[in-house]
Amino acid sequence: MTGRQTIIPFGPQHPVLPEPIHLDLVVEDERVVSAIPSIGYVHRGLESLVDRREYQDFVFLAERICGICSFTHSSTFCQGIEGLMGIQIPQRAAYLRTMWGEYSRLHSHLLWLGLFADSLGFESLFYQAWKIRESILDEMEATTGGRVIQGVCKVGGVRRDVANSFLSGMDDRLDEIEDNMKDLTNVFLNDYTLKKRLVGKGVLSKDDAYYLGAAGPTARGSGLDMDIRSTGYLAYGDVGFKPVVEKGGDGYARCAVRCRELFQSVEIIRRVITDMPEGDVFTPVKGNPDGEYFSRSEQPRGEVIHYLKGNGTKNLAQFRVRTPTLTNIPPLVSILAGCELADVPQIVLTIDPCIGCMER
Amino acid sequence: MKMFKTILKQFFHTPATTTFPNTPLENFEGTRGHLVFDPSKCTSCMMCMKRCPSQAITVQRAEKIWTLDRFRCVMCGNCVDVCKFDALLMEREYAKSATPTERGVETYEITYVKPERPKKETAE
Amino acid sequence: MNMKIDSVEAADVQKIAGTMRSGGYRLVVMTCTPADEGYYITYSFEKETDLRHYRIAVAEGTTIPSIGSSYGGAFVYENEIHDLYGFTFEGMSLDFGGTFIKTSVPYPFKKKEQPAPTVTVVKEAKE
Amino acid sequence: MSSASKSPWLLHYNASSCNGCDIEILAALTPVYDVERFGIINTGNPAHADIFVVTGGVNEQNKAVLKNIYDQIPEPKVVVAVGICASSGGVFRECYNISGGVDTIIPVDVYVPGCSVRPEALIEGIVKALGVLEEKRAAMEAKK
Amino acid sequence: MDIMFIVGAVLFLILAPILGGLLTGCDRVLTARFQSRVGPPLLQPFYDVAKLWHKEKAFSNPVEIIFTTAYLVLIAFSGAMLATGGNLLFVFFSLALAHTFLILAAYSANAPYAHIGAERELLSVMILEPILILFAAGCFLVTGSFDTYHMLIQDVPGIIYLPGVFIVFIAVLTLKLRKSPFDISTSHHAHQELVKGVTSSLSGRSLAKVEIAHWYEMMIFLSMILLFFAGYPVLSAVAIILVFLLEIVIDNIFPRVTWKMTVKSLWIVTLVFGVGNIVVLGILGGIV
Amino acid sequence: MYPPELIAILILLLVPVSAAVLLAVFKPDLVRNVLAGITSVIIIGASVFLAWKALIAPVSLTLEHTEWIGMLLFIAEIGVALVILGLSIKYRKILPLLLSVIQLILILILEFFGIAGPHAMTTFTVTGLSAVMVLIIGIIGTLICVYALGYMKDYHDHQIGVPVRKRYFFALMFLFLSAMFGLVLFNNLMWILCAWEVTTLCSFLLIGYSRTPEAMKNAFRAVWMNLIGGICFTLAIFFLLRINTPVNLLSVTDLLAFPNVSALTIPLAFIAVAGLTKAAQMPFSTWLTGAMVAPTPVSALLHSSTMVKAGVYLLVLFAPLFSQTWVGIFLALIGAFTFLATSALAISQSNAKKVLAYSTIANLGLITACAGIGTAEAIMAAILLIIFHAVAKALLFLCVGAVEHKIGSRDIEDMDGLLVRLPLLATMMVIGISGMYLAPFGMLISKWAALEAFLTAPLGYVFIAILAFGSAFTIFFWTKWLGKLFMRMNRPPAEKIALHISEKLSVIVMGVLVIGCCLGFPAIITGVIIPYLNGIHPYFYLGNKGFFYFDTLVMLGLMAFILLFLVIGAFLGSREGRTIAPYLGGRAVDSEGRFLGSLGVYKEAKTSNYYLEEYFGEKVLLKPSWVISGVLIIVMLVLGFMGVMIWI
Repeated sequence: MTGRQTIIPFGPQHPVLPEPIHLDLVVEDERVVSAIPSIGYVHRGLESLVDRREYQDFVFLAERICGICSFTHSSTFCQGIEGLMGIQIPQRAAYLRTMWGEYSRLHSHLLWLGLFADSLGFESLFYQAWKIRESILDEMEATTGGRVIQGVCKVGGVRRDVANSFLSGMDDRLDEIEDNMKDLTNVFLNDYTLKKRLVGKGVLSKDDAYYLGAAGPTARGSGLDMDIRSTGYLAYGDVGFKPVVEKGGDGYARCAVRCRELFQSVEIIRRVITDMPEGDVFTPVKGNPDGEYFSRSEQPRGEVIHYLKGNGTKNLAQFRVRTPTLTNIPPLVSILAGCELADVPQIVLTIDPCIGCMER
Repeated sequence: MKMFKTILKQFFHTPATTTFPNTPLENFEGTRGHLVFDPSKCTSCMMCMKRCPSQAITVQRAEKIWTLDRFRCVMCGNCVDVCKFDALLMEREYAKSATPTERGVETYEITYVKPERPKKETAE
Repeated sequence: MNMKIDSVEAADVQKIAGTMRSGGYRLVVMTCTPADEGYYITYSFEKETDLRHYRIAVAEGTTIPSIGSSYGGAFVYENEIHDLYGFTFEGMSLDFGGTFIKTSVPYPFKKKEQPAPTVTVVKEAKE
Repeated sequence: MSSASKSPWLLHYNASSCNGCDIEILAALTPVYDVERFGIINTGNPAHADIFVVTGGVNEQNKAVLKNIYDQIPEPKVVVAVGICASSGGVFRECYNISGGVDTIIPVDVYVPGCSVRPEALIEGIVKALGVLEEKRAAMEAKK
Repeated sequence: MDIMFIVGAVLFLILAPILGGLLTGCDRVLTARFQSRVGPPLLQPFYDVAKLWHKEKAFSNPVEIIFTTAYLVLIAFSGAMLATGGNLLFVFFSLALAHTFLILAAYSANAPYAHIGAERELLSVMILEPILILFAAGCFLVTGSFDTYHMLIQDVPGIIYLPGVFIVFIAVLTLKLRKSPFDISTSHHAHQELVKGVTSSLSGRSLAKVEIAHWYEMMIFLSMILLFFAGYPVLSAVAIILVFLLEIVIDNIFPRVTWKMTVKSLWIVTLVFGVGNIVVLGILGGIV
Repeated sequence: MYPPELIAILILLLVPVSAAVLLAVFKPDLVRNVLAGITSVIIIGASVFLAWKALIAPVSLTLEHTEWIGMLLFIAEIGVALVILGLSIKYRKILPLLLSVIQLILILILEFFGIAGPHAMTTFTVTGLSAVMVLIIGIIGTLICVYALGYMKDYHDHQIGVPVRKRYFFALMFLFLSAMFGLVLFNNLMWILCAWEVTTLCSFLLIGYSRTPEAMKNAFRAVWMNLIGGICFTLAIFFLLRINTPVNLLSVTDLLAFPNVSALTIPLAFIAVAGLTKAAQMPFSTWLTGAMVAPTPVSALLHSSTMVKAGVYLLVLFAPLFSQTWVGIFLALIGAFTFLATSALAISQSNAKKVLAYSTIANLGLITACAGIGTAEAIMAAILLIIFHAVAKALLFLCVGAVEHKIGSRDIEDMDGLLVRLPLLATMMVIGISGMYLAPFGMLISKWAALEAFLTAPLGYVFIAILAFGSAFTIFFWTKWLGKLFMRMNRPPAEKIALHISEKLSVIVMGVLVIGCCLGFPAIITGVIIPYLNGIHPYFYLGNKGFFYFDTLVMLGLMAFILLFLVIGAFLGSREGRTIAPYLGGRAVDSEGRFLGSLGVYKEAKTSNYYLEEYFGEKVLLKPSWVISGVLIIVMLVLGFMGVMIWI
């Protein structure tokens, strides 16, 4: 009966959404009949700035596509320019980028776990996750000088080196962080009530995930072995990377993927620190980029693609970003239909939406 | 239920909360807090203005004026990197907030005096 | 990483998408970029590590067949290209009607008389 | 200090920020910074809010939302523009979709610089905003 | 009516909000400590209400002023009745009426979030109703009267006869105090999917009234624990403190559940323990 | 000279019939209005007089030469059976046909081969219970007829295509009143059976008034279910006649005074079934919900406040007998179960009339439960329920009917903001709804009384548990309706159509009656119910019991005072302040209540109530309920045949 429908404008301003996205929720009782997203609240048009900033300075702008995945964006952009110009960055720089990339994955996943707990009304778990995240941010700040926007990547390498003495101290601090994370993920993965809320909610089948274009943990939660890190860019080839895959396809599986990736990231960081090669962190760059390049890397949220097109001047001719959240929107639309209103926040969050990324 | 252990642990530990703002926070070495300008070292080369990604810096070479809009500065430190004369520095302390009346552009008069070029002793 | 780009006809897009889909490829990205004449739209597909790019050259204002029937997730790219470049896609699985990315200038990346993208004149913040 | 400044409730809206400032606002709520020490609660509901925290520069779609939310907050209220984007448009000032800082749409009482804003800076800004809130309340009482 | 009763009622009307506010403050501090934070000052709830009281008069529908007033007055009235040893059943009916007014206040805003909050509040009233009636029936079976006064002057504490009802009572207290996992209609924290649920359209003074009413309500429900331990003041006090602590801990170790899970779990508990208790008591022929 | 009571009785029995004949003859609206108005005044006057007399002292009148009345009624009964038979043949309905044939045969057997008992029999008795019923029929019934005068005009304006047969309609309405008076005034079970059958016929014809296929289907369903009741009633008479005793068991007074209850279990079981069908208890509830296709005054008159009350009247009448048997316990269980099931079913309905129908069945279930338990407290609760339910429910039906004509829908979802759009009707509706379940209004007091009655009854804890959950459902569906009325509207107000004066009058009087009954409930208890109960249980003394405790009364008064104060406050209070838009996640609403949603489409920000269809829908609940209640009925009949008594 159409007379029994409630239409709820969910967002753009809503406590569950730190970022603006809008959903037109049509619910009956509390069952969602249809949920159509509407975006464009964060669209800035950043890609249009390439022709007024030099490609080297544009790194700082690329970094500000998103405040959470900032490091990956800057490194992907640098990687793209380096690809266009055929620059080989020093090994140490590659290792440092890998380390920071994994740190930013840690901070992003912890942030997500916190927000996810919050969306389930689990305040104390939210605080717990964010408390651990603060120690990750401390590591970031100590090594790069910025908490969430690191500003450390540079075409040709990185701007700052990290002292070896600091790196060796990092290992002990990682132990403590890992212990805390164990307590945290134990709750996420084993708590009875949380399981009740998560298992079987928002199921995305393997096929749907593949053909609707799911990326990152969303795809891996549905049993897809998809991770750009497997291609072995930066130092990932040296650390023996294997993607974390869960088969459930539901909210629990996606949560489990992220929980397990936390420990995987810690492992990678440990490997990178121990194997850190000595040497320069920066290769001087000469000339201007020309040609086309698809630069891909794995963000905490999935595969990000920077398309760069140079025309031999200091400014790029074209810059396009395809972010994991954008391609995770179609799966989101498909899993929202038929869910409970109370599950809408957690289902929206299971794809870990990063609207800032998505809309540039 | 699994949470019980964790919250119990929290309860018997001192809270993680800082005492800020009663005591200022210690920042890490190399934290980019705010930009400091040394008027006595600036040669008005304009590099900082050109390479600032957010156009927070303006240099008027003729008037010898260097201005910074703190409410545009992204603290990326690019200007510090490109400044060959060490006139710019990143301090660790964060920048202070302002009400509309307090808010303004920081203007500095460049006091740099081009040093007398040392006599070319080697020329002799 | 494969950067080889195959040029194809705009009318064949759906066929290619169909082949790719039945071949087990996933849609990675659709990119629109201005060319010397008109625009290129690049479709990238991937199966495991096999990345393939197909490119169509289209003139301004052309209507392009949508690949929504093969890839349900293509609508995000198609709507975006519609909103930013002004192309119309026929048969999108979810048509936002130009409200996917609402911009203050219509089709900001569309080529104008002067090649630079339109930029709103920013009022200088009060000093 | 009257009750107004002892119990400021926040409402946060991301106008078109990159997320950096938003997560730092959330970080300010978390154990290490714990702004609840000052009675600050993140309400998420305009009808309950006293302090409207906006991040990001204003774009086309957000204008109406910002105005709508601002109108729904009962007096006395204070608007805090957090981050350089909210203050002036920041790095995105020249983008075609950004029309400037928050003050182009609604009156701003306190600007907090930073990119992204550090939680300490945010707390400092909010404490400043409390002063403004106090003044506004006094003015409101006097009007009665 | 005894003069003592009137004194009791007046004392309740004055003391309940003060105690309730303090307890809420304790709750917030303790919760913060469980979350590794310092937390707000103890008197924070009072600051909040004082601030709300001085805010601008703004509403989405003017009738909400009268509805929230009615909610507050009737809750206070029920509390006063309870304090005078009045009729338990009538206390419950009066509470139900009070909640109806809160629900109507939420309905009257005609905003989706408030509306769903109202529906969920209604669900929680529905969940609560059976156990309250069973509680009253249990008291009747024990004392032969619905009057709390008779329950209080029992020689044997009521919990001996009504252990099942007590268990259910603690379970529904979580719902009543708007704590996780059963804070489906609104909660004291930023409530996620419903914004603030039933109170989301209330602001300023209306919200302050609802807040004070919550304090009253909390005191009403906590003081009902007395009925189970009547005649043993120390034991009662310990029980009340323990139950309150238990509720805070429960709040912190559970996520919120959906309304369906709330109804199912609480009604199963009610059916098993509540009805079971009453049936056993009924078969044994009551105590009278 | 006849005693004045007899004259009043005769007026009540004959005036409506004569009015019916006249109404069937005269066509002009004016004549009808005047005629109906005069008749109504006479009926109200007579019923008030009779009730007043009866409350002073129970009236008991014996007439001589009652044979010709009996004969007349017998002919009427045969006529009823024949009409149903004829219509069944015309519309090719097998089940009603079969049942009416059985019924006809049974009546004929009864008349010609029945063992005529001793004929020393009182003709009319007016006890407290019948006085209550007389007042309900006399006042509420006539008010509904008056309301119908205006309503039917609107009805035919709205229902294009339905043939206008107002003469037929009003004749049936008044005929029905006569039958109802007969039902509660006669003392002879044979005569009561006749009145019973006439009400069945009236109900059948009025449900099928519009002659649409749906209406006819539901009408036939109503008739076959009620025929089962009639047959059971007849069987009960058969079994009564077979009991060898010097007293005439067909006389209600004698039957009630009969000491050997264990011999009566079989007829009691049949009477119970008859009462259950008339009161539309599970599994017979569908006829009442189906009957909602009839014009609203019919629903109000027949299907909420009077005819269905005939069923429970019969049960309450025999409650003292039920109280000693297991038949009674099972009757009570069926009633309580019906209360639970239909309260739950009402949650899933959005059609206002259907909600009212289910709520009616639920309350009748509660009354049935009280009647089955049959203790003095239970009877008191039952009578209170009958009174309060009749007034509040009639008011609600009248409001829904009027609202339907004003806004063109009887869906609760369409009633949002009614308080702004139709202030008078909505206020009355609020009074009606509050009267149905909120403290300190009548129904709640009655429920309280029922609760106390259950607590002291055998197996009381079962009833308590059922009542506890049932009232939870009740709260749910009433409150969500109430909430709808208070919503803020951003829709254009309804068209300004003046309410017909007759509708306005009836609605307002009814509203006053609801409040009056609530305020006067202590008087009703002491003045009406206690004397009646003392007639049955001479030692019954209410005293300081529960809800009638002095302190509680004071509290109730205080509460009513607070409410009054709040209502005054609502009217006089300050409304200064700023109106802020409803919170829609930051979305702005335009003047028509719409916001710009996804895909660039404007959507209306609308809200709807919960209906919990997956738990309480008809599809889910009806069939299991039929099974359970069917089993309970069979067990009840078996227990009746076994003659099991309660030995507590």
